[in-house]
Amino acid sequence: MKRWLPILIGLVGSPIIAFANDWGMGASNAKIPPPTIFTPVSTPANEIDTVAYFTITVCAAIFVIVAGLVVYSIIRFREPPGDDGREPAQVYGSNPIEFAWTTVPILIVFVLILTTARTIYSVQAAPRPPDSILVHVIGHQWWWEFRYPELGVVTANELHVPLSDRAHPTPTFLDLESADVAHSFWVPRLAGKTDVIPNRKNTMWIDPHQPGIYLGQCAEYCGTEHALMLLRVVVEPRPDFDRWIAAQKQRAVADASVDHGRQIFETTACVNCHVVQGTAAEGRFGPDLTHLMARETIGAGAAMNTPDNLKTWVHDPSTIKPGALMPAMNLSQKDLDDLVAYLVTLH
Amino acid sequence: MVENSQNEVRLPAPSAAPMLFALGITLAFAGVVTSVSVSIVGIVIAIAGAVSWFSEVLPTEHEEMVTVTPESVVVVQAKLPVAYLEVGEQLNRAVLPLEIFPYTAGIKGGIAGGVVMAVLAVVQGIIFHGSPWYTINILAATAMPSLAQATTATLSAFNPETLAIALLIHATASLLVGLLYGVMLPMFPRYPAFFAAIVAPLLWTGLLWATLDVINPVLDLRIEWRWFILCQIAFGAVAGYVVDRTEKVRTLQHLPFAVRTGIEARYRANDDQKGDA
Amino acid sequence: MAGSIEQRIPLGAEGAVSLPLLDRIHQWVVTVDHKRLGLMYIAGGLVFFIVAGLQAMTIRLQLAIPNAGIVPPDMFNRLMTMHGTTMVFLVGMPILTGFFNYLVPLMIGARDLAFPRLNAFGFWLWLFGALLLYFSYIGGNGLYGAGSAPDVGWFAYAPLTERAFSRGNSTDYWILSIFLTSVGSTATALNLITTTFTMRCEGMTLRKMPVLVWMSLVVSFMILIVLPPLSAAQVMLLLDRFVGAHFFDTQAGGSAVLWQHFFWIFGHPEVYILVIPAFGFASEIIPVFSRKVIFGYEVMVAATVAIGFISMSVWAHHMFAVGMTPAGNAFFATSTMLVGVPTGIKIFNWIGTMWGGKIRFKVPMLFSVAFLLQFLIAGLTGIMLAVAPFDWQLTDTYFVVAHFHYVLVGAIIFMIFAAVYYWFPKATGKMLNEHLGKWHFWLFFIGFHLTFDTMHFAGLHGMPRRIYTYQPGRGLDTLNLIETFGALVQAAAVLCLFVNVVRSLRSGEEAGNDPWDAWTLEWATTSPPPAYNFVEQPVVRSRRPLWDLKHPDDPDSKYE
Amino acid sequence: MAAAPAVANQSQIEWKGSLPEKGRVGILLLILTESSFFAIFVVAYLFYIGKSLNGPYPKDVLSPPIINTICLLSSSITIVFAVRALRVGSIGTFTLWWLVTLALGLEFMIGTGLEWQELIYHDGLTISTNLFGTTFFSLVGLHALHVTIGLILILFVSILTLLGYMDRRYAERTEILSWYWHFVDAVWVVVFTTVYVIGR
Repeated sequence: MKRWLPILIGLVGSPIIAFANDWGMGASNAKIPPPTIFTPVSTPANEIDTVAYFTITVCAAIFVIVAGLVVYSIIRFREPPGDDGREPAQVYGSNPIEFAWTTVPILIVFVLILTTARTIYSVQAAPRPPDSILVHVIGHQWWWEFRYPELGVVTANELHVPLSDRAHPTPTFLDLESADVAHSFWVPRLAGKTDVIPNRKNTMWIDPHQPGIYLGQCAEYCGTEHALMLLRVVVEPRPDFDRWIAAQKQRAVADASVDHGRQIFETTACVNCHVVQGTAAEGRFGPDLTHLMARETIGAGAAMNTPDNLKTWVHDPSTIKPGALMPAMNLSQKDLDDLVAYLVTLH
Repeated sequence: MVENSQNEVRLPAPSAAPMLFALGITLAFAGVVTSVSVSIVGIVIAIAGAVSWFSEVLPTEHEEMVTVTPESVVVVQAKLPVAYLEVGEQLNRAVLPLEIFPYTAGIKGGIAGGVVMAVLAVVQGIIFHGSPWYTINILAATAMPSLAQATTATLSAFNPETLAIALLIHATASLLVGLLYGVMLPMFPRYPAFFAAIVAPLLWTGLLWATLDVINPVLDLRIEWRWFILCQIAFGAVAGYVVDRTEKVRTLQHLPFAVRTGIEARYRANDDQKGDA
Repeated sequence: MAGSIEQRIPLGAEGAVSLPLLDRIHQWVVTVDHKRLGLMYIAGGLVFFIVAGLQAMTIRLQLAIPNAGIVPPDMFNRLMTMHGTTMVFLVGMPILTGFFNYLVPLMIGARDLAFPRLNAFGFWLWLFGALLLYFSYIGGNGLYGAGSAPDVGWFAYAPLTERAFSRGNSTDYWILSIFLTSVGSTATALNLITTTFTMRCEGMTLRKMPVLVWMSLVVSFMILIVLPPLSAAQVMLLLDRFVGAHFFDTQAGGSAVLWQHFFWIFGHPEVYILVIPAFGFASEIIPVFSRKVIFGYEVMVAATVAIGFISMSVWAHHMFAVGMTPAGNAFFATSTMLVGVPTGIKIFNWIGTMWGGKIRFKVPMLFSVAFLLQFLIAGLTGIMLAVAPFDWQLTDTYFVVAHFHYVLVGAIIFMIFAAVYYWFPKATGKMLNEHLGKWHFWLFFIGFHLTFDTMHFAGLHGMPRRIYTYQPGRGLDTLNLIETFGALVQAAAVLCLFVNVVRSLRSGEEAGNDPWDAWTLEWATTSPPPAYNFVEQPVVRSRRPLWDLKHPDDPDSKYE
Repeated sequence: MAAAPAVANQSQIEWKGSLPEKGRVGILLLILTESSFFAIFVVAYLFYIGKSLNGPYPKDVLSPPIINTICLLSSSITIVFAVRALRVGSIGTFTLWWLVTLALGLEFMIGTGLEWQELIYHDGLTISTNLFGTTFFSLVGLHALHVTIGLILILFVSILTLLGYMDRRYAERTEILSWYWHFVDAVWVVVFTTVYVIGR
C-alpha cells in the first residue's frame, strides 16, 4: 500500500493542477447531445449505423459461442486435486472439425463482405443531385474554413447546412482540401470521417433530417493543437438557413463608435491573416472575421465567443490554446479594450 | 561443428568487432543531425570494426574450445501409462473421427443442391413475375446498392452484371454449405436426413429472417417466405442425399501425414530400420 | 510432478567462477552467444517497457479529467509519439527477437545461430539506435532552443514530417534511429531463417519442428519483406528533409497518401510480426499445461503461413478514410476479413488442445487463457474495423486505440509475461514465485480490462485518438477516469513482476532442468544451459522428443 | 540427449549433408530483403511519372545508357567464368575473368558519373528540381550505391588474389559474392526498364 501512496496523491492532485478554465465550453456542450455514432440523423451515418449493428450482432454471437467453449473447457478439464498424474489421451486433431471451423467463418465473412460492399457503394458512389448545397471545407492547422462557392459565403469552424427533408432531399456535399497537413473531417452523428489531405480533393456528403447543433472535430493527428480543432454543424430549416446566408453576405457594419478599435485592427498585424469584408483586412491565413459574432465559439471551439474570452484570446491566444499559430498581440489595455469593442460589432 | 574430443566443444570466439561496427555506423548516422566530426569518428570506428570482423572470419572462422562439464541430464520416465480414448478400438493417439466422407462428396452435394435450388428459384420467378431473371436480380441486390430503388420491371429484365454477381453469390454459398454438409453429417449419425433436410435449412432460414433487412433489403421487401423455405429444404435434401450416398473412408490413423503425402519416406525408412527405440 | 529431472548439475565455467564486475561486463559486451544476446534483448526491452509504461502513465493522468494541465500539448504529443515508437520498436521487437534468439537454437538442437557475429551486430545496432532515439530529448533542439523528442506520431504522416511543419531535428532522430533498429531486426531475421534451414539436429524435419520455430520462420520472412518498405520510406523522408527532394512534399506535387501506403505496407504486417511470436508462445505453453499434444499441428502451421501472406495485402484498411475508390475499399475490407479465418482456426485449435486435457493453472497458463479470451475480442473488434463503412466512424478514435491495445497488450504483452514465467526457470535456474505471479496476473488482468474495455465506449462516443485533452460535457469524463485508474492498477501489477524477478534471482527456488514436465528440446539440457547447449547433438524422431523419452512404451514417433 | 551416440555417426553426416549451405541461404535472404527495398523506390518512381510540376522532363534530358548496360550485364557472365575457373582450381583464369568483371563494373560507374554530370551541370536537373529529379537520382543512386558496394568487395577479392591468397577453398564464398553481383545486375534491368523505357 505504501508504494501506492505517491500515485494516489498524484491522482487526487491532478484535478487541482487541472482546475483550468474551460472557457464556457463545458456548459455549452452539455446542452448538445453527445456525438455518439449510434444516434445518427443523416443518411450516411444511418447506413453505417445499420451495418454496424449487424456486424456487432454477428461478432457478439461468435464471442458468446467461442468464449463459452473456452470457459467450459477451463472448468470442465482442469486437473482435479489429487489427480494420479496420468497423461490424458493425446488427440492429434480432427480434419473434419478443422474443415468445419474453416468453412463456417468463410460463410460468415462472405455475408459480411457482400453487405459491406453494398454499403460502401451506396455511401461513396451517391450522385450529387442538382439542388444540393456545395461547401469547400479547407483544413488549416487547427481550424476549419468553410466556403460556399455557389452562395458566396465564407465562414469558419461552424458549418451551417439546411435541413434535408426525406421527401425532397437537399443534401450538402463537402469538397475537402487542406492548406497544410492532413486533417480529417468528422461529425459522428452525420457521417463517417473523411480525411482532408493536401494536394488531394476528397468529397463526402450529409443530409441531416433533424435540426440542431452537432459536435465534431478533426480526427487525424495534425500537430500541437490537434485536440482543439473542433467544429460544429448547425442544421436549420431552409428558411433559417437562407436568412443566415443572406446575413453572411452582408459586408461588415461600420460603427463609428468603435473607430479607434477598427484603426488598431487595420494598422496592426491582424490584417495579414484575417479578412473583414469592406476593410483593408484581406489576409488568408486565419479565419474570416467579417461576421465573427455570428459564431458561438472562437479558437475552433476552444472557447465561447464572449467579449471577455475574446480579450484573453487577442491578448495571448496561447492562454486558451497553447501552440495556436496566432501570435500574442501585446496591446496596451486600452487598445485591447477598443479592439475587442470593435470586434464585437462584427455581427 | 564436430568435436575433436569428447571433452571439448568448438564455439565461435567472443568478439568486440560487431559491437564496434554497430557503434561506428550509429555515430556516422548521428553525425547527420549533430556534427560532421561525429560522423567522421563513426566512420573510423566502423572501418576498424569491419576490418577486425573480416580478420576473424577470413580465412577461417575464429573459434574457441569450451570444456564440457560432464553432466547427466536424465529424463525420468512417467510412472503411469497414458490414458486411452474410448472409441471402438483401443486408441490413445487419434485423428478424429475414424471415418469420414471424402471432401468431394461435399462438393458434389453442394453442386447438386445448388442446381436444384436455382431451378426452383427461377421457376418461382417465372410463375409469379413472368421472368426468370427476377429472383436472380433480387439475389444480386445483396451486393448492389443501385437495385435498392429498382422497380419490378427493372428487376424482371436481363442484366449481365447482376447475373454474374448472383451466380457468384449462389455458387460460393452452395459450395461452402455443401462442404459443411460433407463434414458435419457424420456428426449426426442417427437422423442424417432429418438434419440435412429439415433442421439445417430451417436454422439457416431463421438466421436469414433475422438479418435479411441488413444483408439484402431488396429481398427482404419482396421475399416470399414459403417458396424460400421450400428452396432451402430442396437444397438440404438433395445435398444431404448426395453426401450420404457416398461411401465413407477410414482416416489413416497410423501413418504420419508426411508419409501419406510421400514427402518424408526416406527418414521414415531410416527410423524403421533402427526400430522405434 | 511425475517425470521430472533427477538432479541438477552446477554449471562449469560461467556459474561457478566469480569474476570481477568489469570482466563480467566485458564478457557480455563481446559475447556472440545466442543465449546471452537473447537475454540482453529481453532485458533491454523490459527497460524500455518501463520507460514507455511511465510515458503511458503520464498520458493517462493527463487524460483522467477534461482540460487537465499536467503536461502541455507539445509535450503530450512527444509522449504519445515516443510511447508508440518505443513500444513497437524498442519493446515488442527486441523482446520477441530475444525470445527467438534464446529459444530457436535450443529447440532445434543447435549450438548457436548460423551467423553469431551478425547476431551480436544486430543487437548492438538495435541498442545504439534506441539510445539515439532517446538522445533526441537532449539533442533534438531545433529553432526553439529547447531539446525535444519527435512529436509527429509513430506513424509520422506526411507532410507533418516535412521541414515546413517539423522544424529542428527531432523528426530526423526518429528517422535515423528507426532505420538503424530496422536494419538490426532485418539482420536477426535473416540469421534466424538461415539457422532454422541449415542447423536443425538430426531427424528434425521441417514437419517435426516445434510450432514456435515455425512461427519464428514466418515472422522472420515477414520482417525481411515488410521492414524494407519502412526503411525505404525513411530514406525518402530523409532525402526530403536534408537535400530538398520532394517525395512527400505536397507543395511540389508530392503525395501525402503515398507515405501512408508505404508506412502501412510495413505497419500492418508489423502487428502480425509482433503477434505471431505470441501465438508461438501460446502453442508451446497451452499444450504443456493441458498435458496434451497441440491439436492440429499441420493446420496450425498452415494457418500461420496464411496469416503471413494475407497480412501483406491488407495494409490499406488503415486508410479507409483517405478517400480510396469504392472498389479499393471493398478489396481491402475483404482481405482484412479473410485474415480472420486463419486467426479463428488458431483459436479453435488452442481450445481443441485444452479440450479433454488436464489443465494445470500455473501462472503461464493463466496468462495464456486470458490471452485466448482477449485475443478473441481483439479479433472480433478487428472484424468490425474491417467493415469499411463502420471504420469510417471508428478509425482514429479510441475504439481503435482499444482494439490495438487488446492485440498489443491483451495478446502480446500477456503472452510475453506468460513466456517470462515459463522460460525464466530455464534461463536462470530459478523459479519465479507462484504466489506473487498470481498477484501479478490478477492485478494486470483487472487493470487491463478497466482501461481498455472502457476505451471502446469512449471511441463510440466520438473521442478521437491523439488528443491531449477533451472538453467536459461530451460524455467522456467518467470513462476516462476509469481508464486512468485501470492504468494505475496495471502499473502495480508490473511492479509485482519486477519484485518477483529480483527476489527469484536472489533467493528463488531451484528450478531443475524440466520444472514443467515439458516436451521440447530446451528442457533436455541444464538450467541455465551451458554455452554449448547440448553436449552431444540430439537426435529426434518426433515433435516431442522428451515425450518419447518419458513414455518409451508409447512414443509419439510411433504415430507421427 | 542421453540416448544419442557420442561420436558423429554415418546417419548424422548424412543428415547434415541434406541441409542447405548457410552462406547460400543467407545471401538469398539478403537478396529477398533488398528486392523489397528496391521495389518501394521503383513504385515511387512509377507513381510520380508525369507528375512533375516543372521541367526538365525525362524525355528532354534522358537517353538510354546502352554501353553502360551492356558492360554491366556482361560482367555477370564474366564473373560466372571466374567462379568456374576457381572451382577447378585454375587461379590464372580466375584472376583474368575477375579483373575483367572489375573493369566492366568500373566502366558502369564512370558512365553513370558522366551521365549525372551532364544532367546536373548541363540540364540543371538535381534531386530538388522536381519530382522527376527526386525519383531519378534516388532510384539510380540507390542502384549505383549497390554497384559500389559490389565493386569494393570485388576489389577486395582482387587484391587478395593478386597477393596470392586465393585458392579453390574459397570458391564457395566467391560464388556467394557472385550471386550478389547477379542481383545487382538484375536490379539494373528493372531500373533501366522503369527509368529509360516506361518513364520516358
